[in-house]
Amino acid sequence: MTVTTSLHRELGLTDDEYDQITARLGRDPSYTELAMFSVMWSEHCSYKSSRVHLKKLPTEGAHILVGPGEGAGIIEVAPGVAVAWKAESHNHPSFVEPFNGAATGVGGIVRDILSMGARPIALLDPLRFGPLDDQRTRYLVDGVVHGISSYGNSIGVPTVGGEAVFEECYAENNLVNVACLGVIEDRLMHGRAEGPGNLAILIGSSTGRDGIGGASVLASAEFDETSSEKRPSVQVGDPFAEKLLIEACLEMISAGLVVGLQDLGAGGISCPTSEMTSKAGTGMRVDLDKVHRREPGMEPFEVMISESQERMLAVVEPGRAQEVLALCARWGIDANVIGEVVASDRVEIVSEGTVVADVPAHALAEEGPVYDRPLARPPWIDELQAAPNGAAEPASLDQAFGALLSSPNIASKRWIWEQYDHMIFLGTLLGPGGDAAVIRLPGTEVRVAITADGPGRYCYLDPYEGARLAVAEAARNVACVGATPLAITNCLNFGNPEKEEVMWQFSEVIRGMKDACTALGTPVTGGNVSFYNETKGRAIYPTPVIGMLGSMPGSARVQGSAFRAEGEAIVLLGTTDPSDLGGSEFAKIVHNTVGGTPPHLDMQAEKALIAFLADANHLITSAHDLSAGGLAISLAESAITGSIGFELEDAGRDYRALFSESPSRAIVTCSRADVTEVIGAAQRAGTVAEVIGTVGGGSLEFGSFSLSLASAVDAFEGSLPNTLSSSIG
Amino acid sequence: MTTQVGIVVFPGSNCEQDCEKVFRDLGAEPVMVWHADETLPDVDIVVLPGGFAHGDYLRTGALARFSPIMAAVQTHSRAGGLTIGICNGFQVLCEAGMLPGALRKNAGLKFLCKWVDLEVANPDTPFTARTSSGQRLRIPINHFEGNWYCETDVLRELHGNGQIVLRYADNPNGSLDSVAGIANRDFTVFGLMPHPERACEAILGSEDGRLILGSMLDHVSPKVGV
Amino acid sequence: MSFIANVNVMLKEGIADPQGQTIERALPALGFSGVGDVRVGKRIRLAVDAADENEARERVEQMCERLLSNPVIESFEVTLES
Amino acid sequence: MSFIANVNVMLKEGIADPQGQTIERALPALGFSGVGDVRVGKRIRLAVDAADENEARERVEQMCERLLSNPVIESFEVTLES
Ligand SMILES: Nc1ncnc2c1ncn2[C@@H]1O[C@H](COP(=O)(O)OP(=O)(O)O)[C@@H](O)[C@H]1O
Ligand SMILES: [Mg+2]
Repeated sequence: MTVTTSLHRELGLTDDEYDQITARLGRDPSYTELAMFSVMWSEHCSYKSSRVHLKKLPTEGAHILVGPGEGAGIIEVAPGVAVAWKAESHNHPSFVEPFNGAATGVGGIVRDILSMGARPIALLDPLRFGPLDDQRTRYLVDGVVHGISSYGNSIGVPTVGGEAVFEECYAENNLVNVACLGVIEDRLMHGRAEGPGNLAILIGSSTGRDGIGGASVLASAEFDETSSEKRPSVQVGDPFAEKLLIEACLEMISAGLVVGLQDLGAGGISCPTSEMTSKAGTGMRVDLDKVHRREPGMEPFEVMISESQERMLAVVEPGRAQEVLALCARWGIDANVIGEVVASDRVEIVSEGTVVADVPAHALAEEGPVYDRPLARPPWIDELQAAPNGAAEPASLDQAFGALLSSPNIASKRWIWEQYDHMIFLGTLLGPGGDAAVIRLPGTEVRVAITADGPGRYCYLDPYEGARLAVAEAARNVACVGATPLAITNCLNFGNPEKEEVMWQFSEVIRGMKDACTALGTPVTGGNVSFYNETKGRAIYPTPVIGMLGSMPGSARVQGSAFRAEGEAIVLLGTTDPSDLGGSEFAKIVHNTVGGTPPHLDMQAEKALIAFLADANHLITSAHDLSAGGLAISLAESAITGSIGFELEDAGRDYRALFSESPSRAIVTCSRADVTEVIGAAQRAGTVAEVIGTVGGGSLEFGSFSLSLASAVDAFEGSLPNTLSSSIG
Repeated sequence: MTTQVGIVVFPGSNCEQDCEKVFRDLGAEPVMVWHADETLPDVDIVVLPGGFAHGDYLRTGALARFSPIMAAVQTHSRAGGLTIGICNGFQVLCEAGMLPGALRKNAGLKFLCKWVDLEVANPDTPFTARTSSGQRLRIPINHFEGNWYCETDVLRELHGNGQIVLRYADNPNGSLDSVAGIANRDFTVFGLMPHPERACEAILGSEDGRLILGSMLDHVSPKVGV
Repeated sequence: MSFIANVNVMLKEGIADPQGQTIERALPALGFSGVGDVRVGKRIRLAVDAADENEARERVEQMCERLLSNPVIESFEVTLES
Repeated sequence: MSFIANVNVMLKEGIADPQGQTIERALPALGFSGVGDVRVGKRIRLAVDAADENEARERVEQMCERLLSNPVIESFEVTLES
């Protein structure tokens, strides 16, 4: 079949990319081949706009066993104990169909982890939506949370934390990012099709027309009125099939039956058949008739790019194939030998006896276009940074405080995380509601901490500084609970990369992430880029979400953020710059202002604080970092979660000192007897420490104003339920 | 000879490893039992763990109760062996008719994973012997369908027989009469929505779950599980 | 021969239906007044082999009693397509 | 005057129905043979005020589009009882 030039455009390929394909093949591509190229060369699969920048990130470290490029990064968190850590985005599908979009997002990242031979044991779900006063937004929030809940709970992987941010720029482009932690149970797997003669076995759900051009097309073109036409490509998740897939794959891995394993995500069968062979320098012959299908009359190209969920491709020695098929049968999931690894370097697709595609694996998987897209610092940045930062004194301090405490970005996210099983595996030593989650790896005493942070507003004002602040806050959160920051994964959510200012934001974020990760010794082990988060020309804030992983000595005390005991001293660590209000929650909520420059980060101060938290771990009884809302909000959160009040000593504290968001700060508590030791530890670490108050009583006594604990709880806990319980599940 | 605990694994079960760990910590010897088996190994206690058997598709427990192993579980309890169904296991037991009533969607139409306080309504059972009447237990729930219901006359009968074993102190899901856990008439079968296995370690927030699982171990062999 | 059966499974009269109530409460806000008695149940469609319509209906009704509905809280009705 | 409407909401053709498929796969092992094409959807019953049947139908169809069904993945059919 010859291909009309208009067709490749419909498939999202440029004329130039089409010419590269013909050049690479030495002929016009067949329909099936063109479809395969269109998904494999899509932004989503090929990272064609981001590659040149991602290359700059630090990826090496003594404890990094596998860096970017595989299903997930692998980090050694204790001698002989390795975990998989990876984040994914499912932004566009979740906007089209929130429940299934979010559910299949969880399914996808879990299969990434599984493809490394790791058992998925924890999820984080960083979410971003528009303001909650909009009915459609409330519908999206409810659907997304319900989708994550029903999928994650059913497959038995706890969701132990995340983020929920509400800001105008996400109204038409919500962000649904999901990070997953896994633990290697028996042996590390690789997505490589080694050994000609080995068989390719497709495991899991049947292949249907649904999801054709799903993520790969949806996630690679800007939204517009025509998005509705893409709706049929919505995926319906099947958590039950995923659960069986997890157990069956882990069992066949530990039995040593698998040579190579990869998940099927965006790109469908085209992806593992080309990537696994390309990595191994082999080829594969695939008999499409062996792919079991959900509907009759599917075209070969449909089978090749269908993104039907809950499928994995395993490469198996011929002698072990029967065992694999029997094992899958016992778990009640379908498995079929669909192909064979061959010595050539080509992916050959046969359908009903005829070859419908014959393409060099490398061309599909590795030789996609790479764009060093033009970038330019937009002129509006200067005006924005010169604009007022919203630091003016509020008419009423306690009203300003109350407004902050109940603002959706700060208020308790309990309404969300109580819908998630966050306890299964009996390893959640610290769950949602604190600075980071602490997970005890199953069957061990090894503990890791995970958290996610992505201050989009800071990045909008200054993408370089914002990215540094994101990494620093994530590291700080992990340090607060008693862990040492080890490595990050990320989700980089941006607008249209074909726009110079978006590419500039992207390159600045990469630069900031690189500098911060290098300084903190936390390499990037992988991640995900989501472009085209833009509707009708309006892009989201540049939003890099940083997923930080930390390891924890078994001897270390797991520190919650809750105040514990009457009479304990509250110690503030770090330096407060009262002018650090640009992009703050105070400026946004009280003055509805987003302008100026974000707080400046002194990396030495950050490292000093992190060192102190490790050093003083046995001296302190709680720790909570200062972030959105500053000192006032962190004090309130620790009081509310601890169900006990506090009193500040210096009554005359300036409002800016209460709401400033200067980084590298935390509040810790300790017994009065230990105060001098704590101050000493701070000095040794090189950070400033000051006793600012005392835990106790039934009210929040700021000196300049006060509030009963009960009404603080109402404002903090009541906010989300009151707005969201109206919506329909 | 240590107490043998058979943990039934349905496709979609997901709390079986947690139950295995906890019963081992309590000094018992857990064995996994595949749902498709037709016979139970020689066990003193049968556990139907939490999870989403068959994906909870159609109705929670609706498909699982037809699993071949369920006949053997019936025989085991008729012979006086103890059976506990936790969360999804409770739902299976109700669907199988081994316990009265049915579990509906939570009144709030939301999945709920949270710590709750329970009140012991009947301490004189093999499942609560370590507790006292009215004692408060702190144990987490984790379900979407925990809203237990039965007809009025059945409820009256259950009260009369002391088959209502655990009640919620503050009803989280609309459950009739705040019922959190019930037993069959001869107290060999016990079903509850809360997860005692999640409350067996101080570092996880509570050890009250040991009072329930330990009571069962005491009952079958007084030596272990202390 | 094969028959298509449609099964409606509803909560019994008198058993509270939170799903229905939620919809009922949401409708006015969307501009739909004068709507009441909302009940939400399941609709199951399946193909069943049987010698004739009577046998088909019998088989499906058995399935409803044993599997598709829970008699404690649900009632069902079966219709066959010809 | 008030009308009783029954609404059937089913997944669109081509949209996967994992629930239906899982039930179908499980049936033989559970002792139910010769059953296929299982699809599971919603059945909604409600009372609606309207001047006449046409208006009643119109209003219910609007409700389906706005709230009762998810047009992205589901289709619906409305029948009125007289
Ligand atoms: N979408 C979510 N899912 C689960 N937990 C969440 C979600 N959003 C927020 N949380 C939890 O609420 C707490 C507060 O979140 P956040 O304010 O982002 O913490 P921080 O400011 O320390 O990064 C954290 O423990 C976080 O894990
Ligand atoms: Mg924090």
